[in-house]
Amino acid sequence: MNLETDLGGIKLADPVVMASGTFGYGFGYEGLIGPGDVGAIITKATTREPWAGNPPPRIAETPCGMLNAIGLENPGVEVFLSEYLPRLRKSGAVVIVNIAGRTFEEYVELASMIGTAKGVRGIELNISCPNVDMGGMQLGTSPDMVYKIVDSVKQVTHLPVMPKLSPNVTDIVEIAKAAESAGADAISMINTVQGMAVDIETKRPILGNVFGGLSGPAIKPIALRMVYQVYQAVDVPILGGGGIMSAKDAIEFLLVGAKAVSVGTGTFINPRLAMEIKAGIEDYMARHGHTGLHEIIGAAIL
Amino acid sequence: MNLETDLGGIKLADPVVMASGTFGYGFGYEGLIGPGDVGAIITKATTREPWAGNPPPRIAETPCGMLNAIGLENPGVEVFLSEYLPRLRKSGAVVIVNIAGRTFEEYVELASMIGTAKGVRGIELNISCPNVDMGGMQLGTSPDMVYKIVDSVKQVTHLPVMPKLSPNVTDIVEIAKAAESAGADAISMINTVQGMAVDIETKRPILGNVFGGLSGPAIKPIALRMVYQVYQAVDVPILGGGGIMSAKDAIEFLLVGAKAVSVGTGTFINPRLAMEIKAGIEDYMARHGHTGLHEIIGAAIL
Amino acid sequence: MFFLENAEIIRNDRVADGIYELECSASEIAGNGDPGQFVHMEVKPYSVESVSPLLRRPFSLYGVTREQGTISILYRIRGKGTSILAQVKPGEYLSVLGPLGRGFTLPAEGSATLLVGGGMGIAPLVYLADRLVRLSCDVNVLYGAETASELVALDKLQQEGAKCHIATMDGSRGYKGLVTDLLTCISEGEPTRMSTGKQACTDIVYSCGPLEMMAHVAKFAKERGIPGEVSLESYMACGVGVCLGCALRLRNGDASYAKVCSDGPVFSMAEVEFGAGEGEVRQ
Amino acid sequence: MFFLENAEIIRNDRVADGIYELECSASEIAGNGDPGQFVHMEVKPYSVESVSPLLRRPFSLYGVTREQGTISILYRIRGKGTSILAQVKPGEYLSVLGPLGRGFTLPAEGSATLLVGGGMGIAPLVYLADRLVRLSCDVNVLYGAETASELVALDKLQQEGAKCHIATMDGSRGYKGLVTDLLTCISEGEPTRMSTGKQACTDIVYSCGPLEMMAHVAKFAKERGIPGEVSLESYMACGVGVCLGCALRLRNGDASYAKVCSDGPVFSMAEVEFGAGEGEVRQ
Ligand SMILES: Cc1cc2nc3c(=O)[nH]c(=O)nc-3n(C[C@H](O)[C@H](O)[C@H](O)COP(=O)(O)OP(=O)(O)OC[C@H]3O[C@@H](n4cnc5c(N)ncnc54)[C@H](O)[C@@H]3O)c2cc1C
Ligand SMILES: Cc1cc2nc3c(=O)[nH]c(=O)nc-3n(C[C@H](O)[C@H](O)[C@H](O)COP(=O)(O)OP(=O)(O)OC[C@H]3O[C@@H](n4cnc5c(N)ncnc54)[C@H](O)[C@@H]3O)c2cc1C
Ligand SMILES: Cc1cc2nc3c(=O)[nH]c(=O)nc-3n(C[C@H](O)[C@H](O)[C@H](O)COP(=O)(O)O)c2cc1C
Ligand SMILES: Cc1cc2nc3c(=O)[nH]c(=O)nc-3n(C[C@H](O)[C@H](O)[C@H](O)COP(=O)(O)O)c2cc1C
Ligand code: FES
Ligand code: FES
Repeated sequence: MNLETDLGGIKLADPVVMASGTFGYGFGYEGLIGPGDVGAIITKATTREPWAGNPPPRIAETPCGMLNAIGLENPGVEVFLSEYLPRLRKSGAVVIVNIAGRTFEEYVELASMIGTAKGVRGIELNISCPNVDMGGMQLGTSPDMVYKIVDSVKQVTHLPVMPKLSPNVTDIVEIAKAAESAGADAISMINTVQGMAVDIETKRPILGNVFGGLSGPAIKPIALRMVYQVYQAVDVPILGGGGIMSAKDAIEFLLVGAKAVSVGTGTFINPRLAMEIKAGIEDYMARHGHTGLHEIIGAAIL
Repeated sequence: MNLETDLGGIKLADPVVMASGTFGYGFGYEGLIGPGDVGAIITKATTREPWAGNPPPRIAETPCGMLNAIGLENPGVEVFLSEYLPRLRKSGAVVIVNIAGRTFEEYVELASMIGTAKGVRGIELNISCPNVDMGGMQLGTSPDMVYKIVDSVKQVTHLPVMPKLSPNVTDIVEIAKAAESAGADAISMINTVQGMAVDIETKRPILGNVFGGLSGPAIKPIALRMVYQVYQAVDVPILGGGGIMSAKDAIEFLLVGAKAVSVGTGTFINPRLAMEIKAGIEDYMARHGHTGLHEIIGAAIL
Repeated sequence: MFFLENAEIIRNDRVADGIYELECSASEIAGNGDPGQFVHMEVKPYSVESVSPLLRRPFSLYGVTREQGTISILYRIRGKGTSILAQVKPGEYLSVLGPLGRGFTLPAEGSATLLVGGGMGIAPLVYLADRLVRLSCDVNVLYGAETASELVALDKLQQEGAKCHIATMDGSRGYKGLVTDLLTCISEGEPTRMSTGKQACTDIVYSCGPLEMMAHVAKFAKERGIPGEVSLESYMACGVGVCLGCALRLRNGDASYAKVCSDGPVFSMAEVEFGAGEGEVRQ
Repeated sequence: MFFLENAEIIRNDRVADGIYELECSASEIAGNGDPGQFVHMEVKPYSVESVSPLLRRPFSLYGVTREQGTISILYRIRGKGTSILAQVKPGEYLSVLGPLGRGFTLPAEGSATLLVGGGMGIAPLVYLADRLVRLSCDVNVLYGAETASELVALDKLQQEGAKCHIATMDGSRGYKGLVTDLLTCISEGEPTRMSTGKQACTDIVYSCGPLEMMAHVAKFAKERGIPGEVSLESYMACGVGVCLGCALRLRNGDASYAKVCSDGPVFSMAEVEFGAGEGEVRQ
């Protein structure tokens, strides 16, 4: 059975990818699952300078979901390149680096710094984090800006560039098309859906940041719908995810057109989920008589 | 204890409202709960002519939520006025009529027909149903069109007019402001979030219509966030809902600024939910020493 | 008229691999439920508040004991809801809404009736058979299952006084093959000697089970001019007719749909469009 | 080094109103868990797949039996997760991730130690006391609860050989009032005769419980120059340091936050900013 797939030039031995921000820099679950055990790992968002992130509480559970308002806490690209990347490189993992910035210039600078680093196979452009004041959501919600940022980043790197789309938009297809026409090699979707939670006893929002990003099974129907829509509208490959908790969920994303799937929140509940999903996809393919992933990718599109 | 509230001229004895499409025309749960037992009832969407609705399956369960793609099946306004409204009128219930159309003209015609009918206390403009090809979602996602439709409807009726906003937009505040400036008396939010479900065995979308509207607890964090945002931006009262399954959920909506709350999917699980919510709000207010709803409405806004 | 009862679970026994019989006290439903009607059950663990699975699950009335105020259902584990339901213990409580829907039309006393059930589709027919026997009808049941151990309702049917004719796919009991093959045997006078030739001596046929099975039964009945009814399934949200989620396109319907929950779940065989893929299969 | 174990529940007993003690087999965690570390437990009913409640729940190690390979936790029902957990029956399985976090720093053999615990905060201190007694330390525990029946860990502490000093809010056992009032008694030589004057004869203080309580203990320790540690809480998603969800601003921290799950849950009292409202209260 062949589980190989390709995200716009990023070759994966299997289609299960660790989503940004939910697997740190690859070694947080050592002993249970490592970066070499999965199709690829997307690192926690890296910014030009260190970011402190949002005040706590940063997490709230919601029905079949969770809100997070981490606020892109990270030590900055220099620490990433000197401390985290070398170890990842040694592991032989397929590493995709998620980058975020407050300005175009930051994205461009980050992309060129990362493009020359050894051991990186692709760049995921986080243009959709809803938790940052500047850049962040505003950026990912306008087709023009998405075009501009993808285009600028493409000019400074030879690495495959994969913008990660925000679901908090009226028309996801329009955004995806803008990304494609700017030369995006693949599209990653979806990031979290903006939400909030309230504590009725304290009469206060639960999150320190008031708003946070909703992830987990609750958003799966929304993510599936958006992948379905975008698959019909663009030709570049899609990394699909949002609420994947089982092989069944992952297969749903493949069927609506994702060439690979991302597992985020699910890892918190079952650290070995990504590996179990890979095995579950194999079982499914065997049961249905498929030998290659292309036989199921997009098969449910009417 | 005073549970009275006011939705832009629609006076309610208590803030719990039955959401459109989930309580039929008020008498489906006879013996358990009737239209007079709640603050108000919003009837199933009524259109100018009868609509057949979408092909089945129309329902799919999702994690902590459900998708529906009813497609606004209804017998048309004439049947509504002659068969359903008289009985509702007799019950003494506060009746708000949800209307939907494919064109501006249909909305205007519906609003004027309903405005002259006895026993209707307000009109909810369904400009957000994601399941209809024309009108439907496209309409509710453009501020200009929202302005135009609210404005046109206001010109033909003296009844309070309450547009129901779609959450499937980049900027809900912009839409709410357009509605307010066009003279909306209140704002109802949120309608369902567009999603889909896939059957991996048949490799087909589950819903006959492919896409459907997600409702239930899964969407509560999204709905709360939107009510919070809109409350800060407009002065007209908000009917808030999406995923309310308990008094606690309802209170969360009040705390982020809703003047009344709508119960939809929750009724399917617990037909008497609306009445239990009313009692639960009373308990909460007693426990926190509140005597009027205004003391809690918007109290969690920072 | 239906009721919302907080029903205490009395028994919830595994009666075959993956098949359970649940009995609970629900006196109003027991006092009012007719064959073919169903209950819409909350499915949650430990009587603890839960929003997953979210919706109620519909199950046909399998048995009713009016004196004791109890009802029972027969169900097969299919997904998350029924998996959880199978773990519920006696003494716990579940909210039950019912009796819902339009049940079977009962024939005149003393009629000759034929009931054709496959798999879990036997459930409503068992309660129906009970009622038919009380109406002094002649009750012949064609009962199909994968294998003998899944013929879980057989004892109950026989106790009620129904004549049972068995088909199993693996031949472990009765005829080997489709239960609908027994129809032919019947019409050819073999092996059940219910009828001879094309003119079956049956006044009415009732059926519930996989769609293909019911389609076959409907064709059989139509060819012989026997009236019949089937019990259908559909995804359901409200179960009471307000959400329009359980839509079913009927054969001679106008542009509009029927509601399985309130116009059905029992429909006249003549009304149902079996080829259309509408309505769900109960296996 | 931590492990993911599918742990069989051995006991899950109600030990007071709303308070439970759960023991399960998890040999790797039992073999490696130190006092102050915690486990991150899946909470689901009937061992049936479930995504609600979604996240794991963190609980301190309350007891460990290395020989038998079992661990125990002590918990109070607070919300949905703990309500479901309280219903789990022996013989069922739950996935347990652990041991996680940084536990308490153990003192030199024979040290004089003071442990101050309130409510469920006693849990990690009970395991700590056990270890301290094995290190031949003098172990004094100030143990506070609402009422006598909630002093559920008292027997265990006494069996371990710790000297317990009790405070209950309703005076039903021991001193009537806040457990922190006992600190003053101690420093005044009454009633526990642990020390005389301002110089308490305690080498190190450990505390876990409501934030205000820990703040008070920290102030007490600081005034007397005694080193001390507290165990804190926070909402957690991953529990292992990858999600940055459990952020806590430390007193002398630079711009960045500490992670309660992996930099803690045990922190030096000197580091913690008690006024800041960060970290959750365990009551
Ligand atoms: C009127 C009626 C009477 C029924 N009577 C019986 C009975 O007596 N015994 C029995 O075993 N089953 C009966 N069913 C089917 C039963 O409702 C489903 O098997 C059950 O809801 C599956 O729930 P689940 O959570 O285990 O499955 P899920 O995990 O939800 O899904 C598994 C499959 O079950 C089906 N299903 C899920 N929800 C529904 C629903 N609300 N309505 C119909 N199908 C659904 C779908 O085809 C789905 O693919 C009846 C259904 C209806 C509509
Ligand atoms: C390191 C650590 C050790 C702990 N040890 C114990 C212990 O030994 N015994 C004990 O009874 N409790 C302990 N807790 C607290 C315990 O985790 C919460 O009481 C439990 O998660 C509540 O779950 P719930 O679903 O019942 O409550 P929910 O319905 O989720 O919420 C009820 C309240 O519990 C709190 N809470 C919910 N989730 C978490 C979470 N993930 N982390 C922290 N607080 C949360 C919130 O304040 C919330 O308001 C510990 C927490 C931490 C972080
Ligand atoms: C705690 C947490 C932190 C996250 N951090 C990032 C991030 O740094 N960059 C990013 O692009 N997405 C981030 N995400 C979004 C996830 O990568 C993923 O897109 C989203 O959670 C939806 O998938 P899921 O439902 O499988 O979690 C984060 C999500 C969570 C839950
Ligand atoms: C089955 C179903 C039918 C609905 N029909 C309508 C409708 O006709 N008009 C409308 O404005 N909203 C309709 N809605 C949306 C609800 O009124 C409500 O806005 C939405 O379901 C979110 O609330 P909830 O989570 O409480 O259900 C429908 C929802 C459901 C589930
Ligand atoms: S299930 Fe709601 S109308 Fe039938
Ligand atoms: S809970 Fe994830 S970093 Fe602490």
